[in-house]
Amino acid sequence: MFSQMLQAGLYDFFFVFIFFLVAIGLSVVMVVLNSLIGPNYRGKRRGETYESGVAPIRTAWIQFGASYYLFALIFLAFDVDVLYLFPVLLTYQKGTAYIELVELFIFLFIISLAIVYAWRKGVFEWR
Amino acid sequence: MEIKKSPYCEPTIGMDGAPAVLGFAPVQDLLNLARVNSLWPITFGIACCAIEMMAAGMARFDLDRFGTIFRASPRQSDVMVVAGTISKKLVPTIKTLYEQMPGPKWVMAMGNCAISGGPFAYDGQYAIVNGTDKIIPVDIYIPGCPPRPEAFIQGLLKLQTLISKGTIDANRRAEKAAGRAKK
Amino acid sequence: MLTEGQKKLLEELKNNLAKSVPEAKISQSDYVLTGYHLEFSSSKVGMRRVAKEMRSRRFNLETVTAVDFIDSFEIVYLYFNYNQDNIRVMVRIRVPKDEPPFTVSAVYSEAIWLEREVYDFFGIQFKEHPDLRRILNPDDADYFPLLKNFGKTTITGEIDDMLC
Amino acid sequence: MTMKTIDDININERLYQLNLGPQHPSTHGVLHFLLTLDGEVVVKAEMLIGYTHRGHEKMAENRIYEQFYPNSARMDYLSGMIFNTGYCEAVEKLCGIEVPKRARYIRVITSELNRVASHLLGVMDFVMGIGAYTPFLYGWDDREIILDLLETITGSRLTYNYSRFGGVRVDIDQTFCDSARRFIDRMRERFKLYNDLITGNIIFIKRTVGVGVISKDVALDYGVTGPTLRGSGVNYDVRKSEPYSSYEDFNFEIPTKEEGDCMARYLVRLAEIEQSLRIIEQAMNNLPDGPIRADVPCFITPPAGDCYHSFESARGAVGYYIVSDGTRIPYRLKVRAPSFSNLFVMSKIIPGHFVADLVAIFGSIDVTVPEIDR
Repeated sequence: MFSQMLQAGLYDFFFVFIFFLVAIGLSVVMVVLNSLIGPNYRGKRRGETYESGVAPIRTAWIQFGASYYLFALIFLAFDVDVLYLFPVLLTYQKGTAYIELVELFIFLFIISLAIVYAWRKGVFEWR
Repeated sequence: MEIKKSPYCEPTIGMDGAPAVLGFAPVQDLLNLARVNSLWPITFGIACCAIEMMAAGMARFDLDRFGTIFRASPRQSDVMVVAGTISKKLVPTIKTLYEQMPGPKWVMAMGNCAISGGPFAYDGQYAIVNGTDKIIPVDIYIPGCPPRPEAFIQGLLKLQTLISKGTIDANRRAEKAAGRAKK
Repeated sequence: MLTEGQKKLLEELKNNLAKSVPEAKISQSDYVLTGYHLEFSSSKVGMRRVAKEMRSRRFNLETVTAVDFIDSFEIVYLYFNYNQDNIRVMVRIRVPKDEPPFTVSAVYSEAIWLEREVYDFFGIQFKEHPDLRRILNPDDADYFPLLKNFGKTTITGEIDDMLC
Repeated sequence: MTMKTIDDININERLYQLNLGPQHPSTHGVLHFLLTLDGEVVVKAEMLIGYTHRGHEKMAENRIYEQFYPNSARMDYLSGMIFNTGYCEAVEKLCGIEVPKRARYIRVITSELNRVASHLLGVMDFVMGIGAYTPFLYGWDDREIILDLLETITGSRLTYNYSRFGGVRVDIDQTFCDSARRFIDRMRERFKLYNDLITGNIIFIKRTVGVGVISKDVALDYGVTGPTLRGSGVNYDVRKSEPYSSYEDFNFEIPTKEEGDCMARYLVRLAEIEQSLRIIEQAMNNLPDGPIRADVPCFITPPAGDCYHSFESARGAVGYYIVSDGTRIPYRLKVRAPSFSNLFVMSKIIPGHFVADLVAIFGSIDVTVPEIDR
């Protein structure tokens, strides 16, 4: 399987795969190590949600206003295009130095137009 | 003077907690170097001592030199500095905050009110609790009303030595006391 | 000492208050010694009429407090007029222990909290108060601390030999 | 502690109750806001206080007059000197003690220095509540100079015990006056820095202009005093309306603003720092020499009767109401705390604002919690 990947020119994505492996490994190690080396105190109120020192009155699982979702969608706009930046990462050193950088900024500019549109539509005024 | 166990090997009194799985002394002593230089107190200022704690955090006395950053939530803090008078209405809050702090954790009672009720402790007092150690176990007591920022920093350094060389100092003091008792 | 405007306002206040609460004793007191210009004292009733009168003259309700004279309470209202000529009026209402007074929170909304504090310290149940609860002491407290028979009242004996 | 459910608004699914509780970075001290939120908008705000109630008034009934000195400065520790001198002036009024002129001038100087220090912290705490952390460091930089200045004569930084019945404890000398003058000049240049750093900041303007407007009627209805009231256009200052401790000798204005929003209260406080500096300068220029304390017996026994003394702290009109029954122990001592009434006005003006605006409004009203709880 490894050799076909090489011929199919997917060799570059091998590094991305290592990158993800290291990321996942690091977080797992941190969580496991933390619970091993530190003493754990299980006080009565340890599990409860922290609400500035007082027992919370009701759970937070209630109907939310629609405005909260709009803010989340705005975040998504930039979050998705990070995915498209990966191919730029791989083909970076082949062309001359500036071509990819300029293309990158044009791409980001087009994405941020979505934010400007949302702003004009009045998403940020809280209703 | 009984030999005081180092805090992270024994669960603090009144807390059902387990000591560290990797609780051997060399591992913990190594980790203590990290814990000592990043003691994050919870911003829990109650009364006048809170202003002196703020003064200690500001540019002139600058707590950042010791890696001390004031965190707002107990989830991210190691030290609870009880700075001010503990009234009876505040006791459940202090207990909740203390229990919601992850281990290893320490408590600094700052100011006479937190140590023993201070200027408000007299036998007709109905409103306050005379001292933090009646509610939660306390490691460092900082006298003063309010203690000067330098006194707060000295308390912090004393806590740091307690953590890093806690057992060694305690044992040495115990042997000296035993030696004097024999003479 | 007393400016022209203050004298005029004092006279006006005197007969207005006398008209609205006939059974009250109104006397002018020496501001330098006591801190207030006019003293209005009555028993059991009159606090709401005085409050309406004061509110119509844009007086500011400074504080509501009570003093526990063993057999009865004395509720003290202090009004101050900070607009033009400054006059402070001290209103004392002598209330027997078992008969609660009326609230003035309908006229001055600040009185909601001030009267809650008086209830918290003395146990005086103000009638028609929107939400009379404890404000400073813990909610499950069963004591009224500022009563004279609560806890240790005077320790004169120890102070004398301790200090002199 | 039993939790309070709402009485008049029935809890439908949309309203959420949040505790902006005792331990929160934005409630300067332990103050508990019980908020009913509809999304981000506050529908009802209820303040639960009493978390630092220490029973000052009950203690006053167990102690002779002299033993209440330390308590007086620990109620509002940010303007501790003002409370301390206020308590002494209240008892002096009760006993009719005449304070020598030099002592009155020293009291004015130290009280105004303490007012500048308290305003600096109040303003910078308000600005930090909105999110600007750097001005807090600059404000503390100036405040530390005042604390050192006052420490040279009083020995303590925060909870002063400097005034005695009949005068003050320690005399001020030439070095104190010189360093105070140096501080005044330095403080005058700092205004330009604060204006650039805060007042000119577009975020600060957007967050404070038009937020938390207190109208004159609401202020009268809720007994608001102090800079909060002066921000709504009423020029009531106890130092001008009932001059005590020879305030009538100094000429200074009372800064007021008409809008009554957070920015107005902020600008009023900055202008008050400027006025306090003027008062300190005038007081030091014509400081009379003479005794610093009237000859008062070691333990005073005031005549039976009662008296009310009002004075201006950094937060509003404070009042000591003392009932004495002729013995050495006060029969009743009531302290009128301005923060108590200033805080209650928030339950009237908060509904309709965002939660973030609540922090801005609360900071602009500048409240000290142990003074509310006494």
